[in-house]
Amino acid sequence: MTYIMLLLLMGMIMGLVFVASNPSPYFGALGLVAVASVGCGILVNYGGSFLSLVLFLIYLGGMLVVFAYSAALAADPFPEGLGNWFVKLLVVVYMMGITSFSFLFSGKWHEFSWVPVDEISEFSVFRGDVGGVALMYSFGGIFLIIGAWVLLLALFVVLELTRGFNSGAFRAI
Amino acid sequence: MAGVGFRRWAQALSKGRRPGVSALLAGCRAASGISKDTLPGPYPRTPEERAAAAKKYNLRVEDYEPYPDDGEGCGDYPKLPDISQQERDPWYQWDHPDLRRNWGEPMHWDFDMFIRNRVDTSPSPVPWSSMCKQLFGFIGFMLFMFYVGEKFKFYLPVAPKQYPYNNLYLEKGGDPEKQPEEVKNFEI
Amino acid sequence: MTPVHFAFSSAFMLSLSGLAFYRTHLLSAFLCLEGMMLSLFIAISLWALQLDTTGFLTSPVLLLAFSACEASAGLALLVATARTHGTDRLQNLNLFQC
Amino acid sequence: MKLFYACSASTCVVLILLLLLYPVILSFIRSKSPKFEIYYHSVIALGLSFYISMMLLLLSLILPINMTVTILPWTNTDVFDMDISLQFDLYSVMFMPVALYVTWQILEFAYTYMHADPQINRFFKYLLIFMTAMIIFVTANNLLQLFIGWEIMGIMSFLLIGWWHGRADANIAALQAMIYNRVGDIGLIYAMAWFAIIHNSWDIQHIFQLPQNEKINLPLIALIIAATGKSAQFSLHPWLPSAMEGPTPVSALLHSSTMVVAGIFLLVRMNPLMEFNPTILTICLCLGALTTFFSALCALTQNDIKKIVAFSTSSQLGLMMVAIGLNQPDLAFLHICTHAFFKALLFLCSGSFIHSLNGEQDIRKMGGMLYLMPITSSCFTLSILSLMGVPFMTGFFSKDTILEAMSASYVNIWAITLTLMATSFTAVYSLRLIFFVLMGRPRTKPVSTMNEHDPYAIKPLVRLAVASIITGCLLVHYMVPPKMPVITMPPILKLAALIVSLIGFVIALGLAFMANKQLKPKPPSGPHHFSNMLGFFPTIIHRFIPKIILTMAQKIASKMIDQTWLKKTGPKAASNINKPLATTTSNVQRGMIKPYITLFLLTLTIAGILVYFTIF
Amino acid sequence: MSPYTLTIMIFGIGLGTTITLMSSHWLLAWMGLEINTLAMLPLMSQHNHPRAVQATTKYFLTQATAAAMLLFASTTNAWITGEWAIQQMTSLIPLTMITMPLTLKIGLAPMHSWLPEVLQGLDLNTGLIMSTWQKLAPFALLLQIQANNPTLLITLGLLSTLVGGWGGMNQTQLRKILAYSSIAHLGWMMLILPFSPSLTLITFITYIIMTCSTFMIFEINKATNINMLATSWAKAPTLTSLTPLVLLSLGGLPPLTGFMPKWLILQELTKQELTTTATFVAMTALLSLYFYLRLSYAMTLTMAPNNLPGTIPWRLQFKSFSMPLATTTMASITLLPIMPAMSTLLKL
Repeated sequence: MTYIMLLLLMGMIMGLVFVASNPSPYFGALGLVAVASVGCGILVNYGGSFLSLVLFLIYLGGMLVVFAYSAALAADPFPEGLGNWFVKLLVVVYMMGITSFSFLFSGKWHEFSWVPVDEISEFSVFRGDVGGVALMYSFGGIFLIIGAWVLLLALFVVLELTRGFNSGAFRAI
Repeated sequence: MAGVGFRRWAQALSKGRRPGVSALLAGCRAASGISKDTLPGPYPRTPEERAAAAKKYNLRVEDYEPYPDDGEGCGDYPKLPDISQQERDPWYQWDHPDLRRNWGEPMHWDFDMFIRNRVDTSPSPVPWSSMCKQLFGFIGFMLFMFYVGEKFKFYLPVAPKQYPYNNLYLEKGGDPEKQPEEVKNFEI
Repeated sequence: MTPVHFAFSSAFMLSLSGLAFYRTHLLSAFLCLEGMMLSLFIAISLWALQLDTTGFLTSPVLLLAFSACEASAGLALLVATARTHGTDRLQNLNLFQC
Repeated sequence: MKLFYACSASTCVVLILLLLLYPVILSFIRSKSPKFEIYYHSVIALGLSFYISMMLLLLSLILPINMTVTILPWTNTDVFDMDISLQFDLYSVMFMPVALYVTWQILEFAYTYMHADPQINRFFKYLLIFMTAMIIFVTANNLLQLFIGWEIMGIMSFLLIGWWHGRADANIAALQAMIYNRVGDIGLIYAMAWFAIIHNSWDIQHIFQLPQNEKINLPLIALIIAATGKSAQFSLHPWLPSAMEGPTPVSALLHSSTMVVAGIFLLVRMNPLMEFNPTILTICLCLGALTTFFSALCALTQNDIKKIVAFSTSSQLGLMMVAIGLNQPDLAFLHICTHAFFKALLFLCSGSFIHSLNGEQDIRKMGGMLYLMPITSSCFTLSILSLMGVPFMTGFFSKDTILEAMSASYVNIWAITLTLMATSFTAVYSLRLIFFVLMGRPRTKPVSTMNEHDPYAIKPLVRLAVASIITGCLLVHYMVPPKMPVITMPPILKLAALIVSLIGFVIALGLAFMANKQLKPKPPSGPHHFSNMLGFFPTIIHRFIPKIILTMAQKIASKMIDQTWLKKTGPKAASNINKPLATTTSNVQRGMIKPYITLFLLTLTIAGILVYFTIF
Repeated sequence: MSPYTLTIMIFGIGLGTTITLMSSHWLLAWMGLEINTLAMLPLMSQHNHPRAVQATTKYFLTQATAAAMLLFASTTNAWITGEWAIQQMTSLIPLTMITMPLTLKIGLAPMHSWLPEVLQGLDLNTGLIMSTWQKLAPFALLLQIQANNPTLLITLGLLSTLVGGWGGMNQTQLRKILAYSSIAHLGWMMLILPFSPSLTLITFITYIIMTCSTFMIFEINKATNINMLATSWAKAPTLTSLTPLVLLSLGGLPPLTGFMPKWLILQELTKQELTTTATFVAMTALLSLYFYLRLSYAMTLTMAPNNLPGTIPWRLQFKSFSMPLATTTMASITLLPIMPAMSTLLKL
């Protein structure tokens, strides 16, 4: 368990190192996909399987499709992946930075172990996260409204931003 | 400097051309300080430069003498004699009677110092050193005499001195047996 | 500092520095932003899960919603930028030097 | 009874002030007034004020009380109270009628003298404002009040000397008066500051009651400097003869009878402070003696009639200063009062002569006035006799008393010698005046426009002449001397003043007759130059000091400090420092997004590191 | 932009700020900020020209980064102390971390660099919202954080006043100048924040009033750079004579309103025995004063060469609603006398 968890955490960090070290958007999106899936694994390990499902669905199913589409929009004729020396350099630099910081902040990590807490499963059919998220529909009504509203707002925002192609555009898509 | 300003003014007025007015305005602008085009030029070294500078300041070449080139920033400004306006002829028809000067006449570098209610350099009937000697001699003599007078003060008694104890009868060697005559002193 | 804490902190800071230091494409910047939001999502979920405050578990979902909004707005801006500037390269966004 | 006195006295003063200011205010209200309106109002106002002040005088003779009346508080702070308060003692109560009387006569006379002036209304307004200031000054019981009066007098003097401001000489004279008086003002301000700091009060009576210490010499010397400036004592005297550039009524009023005595009056007021201070008294004595001698010396060879009279004024002021130095302020004050009458008369008569001779001021070009203007000449003679101290004229009572007090005191022998010499000089130049102006044949230009038909010109002279004869006697009898006068003295001392005057008179008579003889012409000698050029004092001082100051101003203040250092450290430095920084700041803005977040991250890192290391 | 969308967006801006203002929980505060930013974007790019879009992008990036950082800091705080409430921040590192994004959001030096450029891309109305209303939410959060680090805030404040002064000196663009003036003012607020939050609030209120009037004046004159100000005498003569006063009030000259906060701040700093800081910051106010004076000079003391039709506009009626302008202008000139009342009210 501990090893898997550590591996997953490492994987998250590595993935973000890759995203941060400025590859082309294609590879960046790929890195983000990797991080998202690693994140799902972390959440599952922690006992948040529903949240992990949500994350997986939204990130992989929803957003990354859009991102991939956008990456196609902003296509790079010569995509820079890990093969590029600059990206490699940045990866090395970031890795070194992370390592040094881990020395600074680490303390007794070798004694650490993870146990999924999961106390509620004793009393409940659902895992705790399912019940918790479901609270949004009862006690968190206001949050629900705000969330819904902000999604609506985002719709308008997007429309408003991408409308008006006939005014001041260099190129029309 | 204001001298150049005056000249510009005079030129502008005499010619009555339009650029003259703008030159006049440029002269007015210099009120806050010396503007660039009215600054004195560099110190003249060759005779030609001297002649040019003299012409620039409306002077004859033989009258023109710049300030010594000691880095005080006077440049080619002419060193005019230190003569105050009191000395100038009050009856001459000056262009500017208050200042007793003519248009286009170069200004003294310390012009402010020699206007009529400041330093007067006009000659006096008695030479300066003699004046100083006499005045300070007089004051010194007076002070000395006051000092002397303070040492030896003036006093004229109007009555004989009076002493206590019956005019110091005993102390002056009077006869202690005899009763001295009563002396009445003023109470002080 | 626990390993999880360290992991999501460094993940966040990595994304931030990725956003800050060298960017060619606007889209990469948005990707980094997404990376930041992802690490935040994980952080908040793990906090709630670790402390077993199940009531707090709504917040990661809300966060996800908001980050989705943000991402969509960002992509819309990307589109708008591509329209007005012809490209999404960040070097082109330099109209305000004076 | 006291309350009654206080009320009536302050009412009188307020009435006088209101009356004097009434014509001034009138001219503010009415935009255009007829030409002589202010004049009529002024004369009436002055006359009424004189009678009111006489009432006050009578009141104080009935009830001889020294009183301080606080009218209303001015500023009351925790540490420093100041009230508007008036002082009614012998000095103020007696000086007011004298000054008002003299002013009244001079104003009436000024009508003849100034009637051609287009700004005559303003002239009278100035005179009235001056008189108001004088009343404020005389009655003040508060140093600030006193200072206000003092300053207004100074300003009015400036304005009136420069009355004919089209003439450069008048302007220069006005400037001189202003500058010399400012030196004196610095003294007064210093003294005020000292009293405010040390004694915490500006109330004069209060200051007197406080314990004195050694340091009191400082403010007293400052007061002497103030008096020196205002009363034209030696070293600050040159403005007084120059002030004769003003119109003659101004000279008569301000520069002989009233304003110039303000300095002496200040010392008289402050006398309780210096009563037991021999150093200060000696300084006063020596200063006075030097002034009286020097001025008399200068008067000997002058040819301008007004200059002679001006120097005689200066000389008499020196004599008053001597009286202060003798610790006899009452005698000084008596001399102030008597001097006002005969000196005003002297000026008015000379003004009359000058006016009649079309502005001729040189006594060598006068002569024979006795036949041409008999009344004026008689008044002139009377005033000169009074000035010389001829027995039982007005001047005698004060001048002779001062000299007696002097010779009976234990004082500086040289001061006495100088004063006696000055007294004989007085006789000399007085005789010179009479001889050249009144006697002999007329040396004027043939056009003679003079007449004595104008009552406005004659009446004031006659009134002042009467006053010059009788007031001395009156004043001496009504003034109760608080200080012990000299009772007995040997005849030689009693007659000393008369004797020296007589000697001077006789010598001068001989010399004057010699002037008519055709002797071998000789170039003027050194002493003649010394006397004629006012001891070279104005020449040297007025050239030397401005030259030094202006050279230093040019070289140090303007060239070195302003144009070089201040410019370098001020504007130039500011722009030099800020320009690169401003450039850098705006150069950060390249229009790129990267710096925004990079700067943010950097700041965050630095702050985080700093905080981290301060915690751990 | 259609009025309906405009309504929704303005409602969104208002809602976002309101949520932030009323929240005591970091997450809710963050949500408010996000809504606010999102709703602001269409307003900014409503003209669709490249500059507007670019400004929008820049604004979005900085604000999103700041919001993420804010949430990250509060999450860290929660991981360390288990506390989400805004007013219960105690741990120092999260405090520092949370101050930074907030200062980035309001545009304090050295995180200021987005503000002038973003403002330059907007029209004056949006710019007005940007430099007043948009600062409100982060500012409220800053005010609510207890136990601020004084050294950090003073450093940031001093830097901001300096940068605000120096940056504005070199500018001819009015919106950039106003951005720098905003930076300098915020510097003053940060300077006094650790000692007297009520004073910060006073400063903020006066800043808003003065900035409103300035923006509206420029809007009426349709002026976006200094040269365009020179023709304002032909457009609104009365306003032309009032504008220098408003500008000098921004500069903090007595007896105008702008003097009040500066006066109180200097006094408070002196009371805290920070005389050196007070002197320094007073000196830096001179830098800002320089460009305000330059604006006043260009506006009132110079006269642009004008052809005859150019002198007409003052005859035409203003279509704009001038009540807010009149109110704020008067308030930014004459409010100094009510200073005691204001300070008393805010200290209650």
